[in-house]
Amino acid sequence: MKTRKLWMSICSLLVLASMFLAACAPVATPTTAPAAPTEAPAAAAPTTAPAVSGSTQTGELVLLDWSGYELPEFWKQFATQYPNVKVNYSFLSESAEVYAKLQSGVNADLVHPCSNYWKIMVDEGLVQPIDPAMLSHWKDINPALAKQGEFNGKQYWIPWEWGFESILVRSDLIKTVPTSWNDLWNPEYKGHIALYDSGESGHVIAALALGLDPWATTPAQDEQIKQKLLELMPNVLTIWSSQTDLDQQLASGDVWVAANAWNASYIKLLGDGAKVEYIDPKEGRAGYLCGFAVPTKSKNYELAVAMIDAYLAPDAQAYLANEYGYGIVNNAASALVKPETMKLLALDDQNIISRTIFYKFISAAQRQAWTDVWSEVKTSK
Amino acid sequence: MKNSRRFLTLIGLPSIYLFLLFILPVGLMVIFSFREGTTGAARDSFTLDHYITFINSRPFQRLLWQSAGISFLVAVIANSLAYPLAYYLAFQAGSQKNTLMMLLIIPTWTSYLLRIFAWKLILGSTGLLNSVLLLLGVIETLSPILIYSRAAVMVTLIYVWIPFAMLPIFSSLERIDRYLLEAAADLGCTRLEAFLRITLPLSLPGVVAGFFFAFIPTLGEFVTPLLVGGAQGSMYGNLIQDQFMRALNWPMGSVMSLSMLLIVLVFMFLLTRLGPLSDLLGL
Amino acid sequence: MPKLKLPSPGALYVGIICALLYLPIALLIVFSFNDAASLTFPFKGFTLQWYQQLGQSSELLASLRNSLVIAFGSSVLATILGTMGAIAIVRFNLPGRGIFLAVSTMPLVIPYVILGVALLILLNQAGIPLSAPAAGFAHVIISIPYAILIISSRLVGFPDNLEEAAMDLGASYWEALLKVTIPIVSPALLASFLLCFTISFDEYSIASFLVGTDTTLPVYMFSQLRFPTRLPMIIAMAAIIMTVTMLAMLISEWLRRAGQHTSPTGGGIASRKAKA
Amino acid sequence: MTEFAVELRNVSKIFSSNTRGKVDPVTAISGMNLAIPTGKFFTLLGSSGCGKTTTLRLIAGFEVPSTGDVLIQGRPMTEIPPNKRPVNTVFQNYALFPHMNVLRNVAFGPAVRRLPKDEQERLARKALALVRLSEMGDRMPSQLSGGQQQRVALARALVNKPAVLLLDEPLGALDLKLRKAMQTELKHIQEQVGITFVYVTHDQEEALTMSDIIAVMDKGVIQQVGDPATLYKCPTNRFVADFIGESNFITATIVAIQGPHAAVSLEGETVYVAAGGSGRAGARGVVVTIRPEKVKILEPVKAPAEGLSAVVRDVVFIGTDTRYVLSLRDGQNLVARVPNGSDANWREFARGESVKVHWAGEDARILDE
Repeated sequence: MKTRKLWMSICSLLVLASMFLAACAPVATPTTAPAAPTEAPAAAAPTTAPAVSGSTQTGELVLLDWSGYELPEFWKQFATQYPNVKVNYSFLSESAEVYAKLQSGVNADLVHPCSNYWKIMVDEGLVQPIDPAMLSHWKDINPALAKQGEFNGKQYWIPWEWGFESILVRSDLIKTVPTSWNDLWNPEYKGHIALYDSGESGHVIAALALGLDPWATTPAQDEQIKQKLLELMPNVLTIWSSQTDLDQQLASGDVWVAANAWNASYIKLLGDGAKVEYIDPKEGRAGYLCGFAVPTKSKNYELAVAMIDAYLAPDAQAYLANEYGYGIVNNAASALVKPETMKLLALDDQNIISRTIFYKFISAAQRQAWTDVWSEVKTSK
Repeated sequence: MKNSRRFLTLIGLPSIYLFLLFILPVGLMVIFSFREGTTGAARDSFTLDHYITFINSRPFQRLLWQSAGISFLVAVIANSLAYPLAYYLAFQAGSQKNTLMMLLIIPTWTSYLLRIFAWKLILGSTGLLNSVLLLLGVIETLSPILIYSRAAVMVTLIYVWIPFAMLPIFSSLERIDRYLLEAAADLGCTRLEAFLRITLPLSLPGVVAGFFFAFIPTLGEFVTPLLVGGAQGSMYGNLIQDQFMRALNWPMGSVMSLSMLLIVLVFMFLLTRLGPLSDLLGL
Repeated sequence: MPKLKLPSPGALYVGIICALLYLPIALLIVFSFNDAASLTFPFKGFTLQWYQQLGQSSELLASLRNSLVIAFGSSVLATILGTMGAIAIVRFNLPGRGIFLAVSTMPLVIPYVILGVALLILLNQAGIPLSAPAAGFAHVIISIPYAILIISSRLVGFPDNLEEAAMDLGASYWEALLKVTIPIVSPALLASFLLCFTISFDEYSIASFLVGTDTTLPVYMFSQLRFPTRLPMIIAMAAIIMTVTMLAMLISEWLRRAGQHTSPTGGGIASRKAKA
Repeated sequence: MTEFAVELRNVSKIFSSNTRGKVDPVTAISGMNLAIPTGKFFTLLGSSGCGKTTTLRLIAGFEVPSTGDVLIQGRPMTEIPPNKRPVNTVFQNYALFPHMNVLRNVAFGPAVRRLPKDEQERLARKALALVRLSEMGDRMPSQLSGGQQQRVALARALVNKPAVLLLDEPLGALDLKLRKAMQTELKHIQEQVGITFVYVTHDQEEALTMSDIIAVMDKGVIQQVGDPATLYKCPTNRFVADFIGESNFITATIVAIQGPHAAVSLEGETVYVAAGGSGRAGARGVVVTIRPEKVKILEPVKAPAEGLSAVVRDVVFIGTDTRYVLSLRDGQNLVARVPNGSDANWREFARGESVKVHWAGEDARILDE
């Protein structure tokens, strides 16, 4: 009968699929097998290497993290220190997911929120203070950045990576290269601007263009910002939510000006041979900063802190800069970063951190108000 | 009675399952919608604030109706395109029926996300469509057409739902007794008349199911508008997503979802004016 | 010269729709060999590096495996529950039927994000850890409406006394269901399985909340969108899935054709089809 | 072997149909007592909706009686599900399993009884041979004609050798010629296998042709049980008389009762009838029934003293017979059927002619109330 044949085809299909899987991934259990360190960690590191002797401690460490950071290169130190601890990753695709998951009681030992989200978790008692004394690399961390994770005199959050949010242009497609946030309103770019899908980003751009402090706006200024954003919409072609998406839009030439692109995009497009220019607007670049926090519920506080320390190790930080083009926090890692990357990220500029306008945490009311403005702006066209 | 014992046995397991994993969570959502504050599940007080905000928010409501309209159009077009497919499969494909059906289903096994990325390759400014048009001399410069617009969202979603709409229509067409068509021909119907008077009405349950298969997911859609909709493509699903994931305002998100639920229920209710749901779905 | 046979308008239409359905996929396959990380025209050059990367990305393969397991499990369970529900609503006109129908089709109406968040809270209240099975069980909920609609629409097409006939001949009620009802609705079971599989395999919103550390393919892909350089590898994977699926279908079609030409031996009560 | 294959004792069945929440009870069978002798061809005859199919389903076990007991071979069946009862059914729509070929359909019974494979096949082939379908084992039901499907359904039901075979209007969907042929064949098969057949039909001719015993049903109540000849000759009530064959019904007054005979008068004229029923002398408005073929028409001059005067209203030639519609003095109509050319002395009557009708006393009966 026909149906029987169809069932047969389904079964053979599944068998084939599993055969394919079996062939490709004889040991497809990466999360359970910590990578064996094949080389001594960071021989060239200027800091003292942490205790290499493997602890016999067993257990499981669950990280709520962005994908890409699960690579063994990022936590060699931890793997050496605790060879018998199982490291499991649960991946995020939105900052708010960290909050949502912790709020609903998910068990995680280490989470990776960004600067604008960690404070709310402190407010709701979801994360616990971290003792910096337990971090062997703490002394090398850029103090300006480290301070951003402090609240009520306690360190709740350890910054780990940062990046710019600034204007990225296809210099071959535009006539006038923007120099200020205000230039986004230039009619020349009509229908060719891409905006990041975030009420916060929108607010920050408009505030900077208007010469306001984004984190201390009055209701009247908020209204001004809304009007400014509504005026920007005719120039806007699209609103992006993932870097892949934006990179495609820029590479294909649909988008000429990305209003708030990350430096990772810049590096990626340069690598692809695209003619792009990353603008340093006269008001300064916006910047995001992300890092680690330990949930209150975690029963593995010490392991979690050891993991943060591993992530802060100079070789891990250098890998982050070299491979992904992200800004780093450990000054001691600079020597390991490729010079061209240093230049591209402007890491050689000593004032870079102070000149960047990093996202700050915002109150629930601000968050709500900005999101509402954004909803209105997004749907105005 | 024996009959009712069998009925309860059959319906019991799915019912318990639905209760635990569906009714309970939706109930939670309803409770949420009355909670105070913008964040989280921690607040226990009761408030109608979010409902009031919703009622007073013009953009929310405008977009809700707009999205309902778009979803309606998408569902109607997807079904009209799927109908001839199902018809061919049911009446003309013969022994190739199953093969063809598989052929139409297989593309849906490729990630939806990737297929949308591929659509951008077709519709983008340096994309396939533009390149062909340029080659043919229809257009002179490469500029994005059809992408980053509401139309692009609709085209993409129609593309995505065609196979889904086809399935229920196909299965209701399959059920039609071929003798009925012969009888109609015998009574003097032309093929078109036979189709309009016999086939179409009898396949209506499948069309209704197919309509919902396309209408409802479109209403909640937020990924496609983000990827191909551009600045004017946002839909109601995006706003819900924003409330949950950006504003962290779960109560407000719940209110907005419930209002969407209401629209769908009203739609279903209007349909049931034509007859009970079970009759409409041909059960 | 051989006479060129023109396809019927119907076949032509199916051909056009098929082409439309496959065009994006064909593009993806082509671009899986493109020597550039961006998914844009023009084509930069041929490379196999994405396929090589694929073999090394154990995370990706593990998430594919999770997805296959979840999709398989949830579609089997949804089809079983859907069959039970469909038989109950089609064959019995008893109170509760209408409510069940309404409730079981409701998941079609709830946006998945919301269901995901609500289920996340529920699971945590119940102390059930997040895992691939949790996401699988949630996928059953969104698949049940499809299963019920497809199976019951097949069921109404058959006389409702076939089960009675089987019972009359000595089968118990449940035996009658297994030996008569289930076999005659088997095309619908297959359709339901396929559809539920498709839904689960590609579902992101619910899975992202519930999978915990067992990442599924869509969850992995969404998280990878942060890294544009990973996109080509994912496309290479899609190309492989696509090719394997098509191959499997071709093989089964070939088997079917071959099966039609050899007459089955062994006699007995074989389901031989007479050459009518 | 028990005397009765099936007994129904005071059986009632009340359905409560549930249409959108509204429950209204419908009585399908009320207080039925019925005993079906073993080995007979028994027919339940009645118009549609009279409860005959419900009776069959009560015996098969698909319905549970609201009151009373169903006994099969003397054993109460209340707790026994259909699959455990020694009965099998041939369904009106045949209910052949569309996904199995003919042989597997027939072998279904042995298969669910877990008989060995070769035994299953042997029994199935034997049953197919009985219905003369040996060659069709490999066909799918959809490839068979209606008559063939009917015979497959029969073979499938017979293969289990049930104590009782229930047949629910199995010939309803067949054309006239095939139906006639199948009637003979069914009767033949019944005699061959010796199983009790309980047959349901609304076709009185079919019932008369095949049955050993017929039960006539109306409105959920058995009206009369008897062999075909008795039912035809001696219907006890108007329904039975009317339902089986053609009957005249005349309202008259009983003049006198003399043993088995009664004299009844109509507008002063007297005729003799079988007394039957509860009639007593002087009773007015009793109903007398007489079959048309028993009515004799005579010229008034040749008529005996008793008899009724009538006028010929209509004459219809119907092949073997001629059918006369006669109008009696008080306006009641009477139909007579006279065989053509059977009697040399016979002459035809014309429309409008005055005649005298009479009949042999035992051919007319006074009906029960």
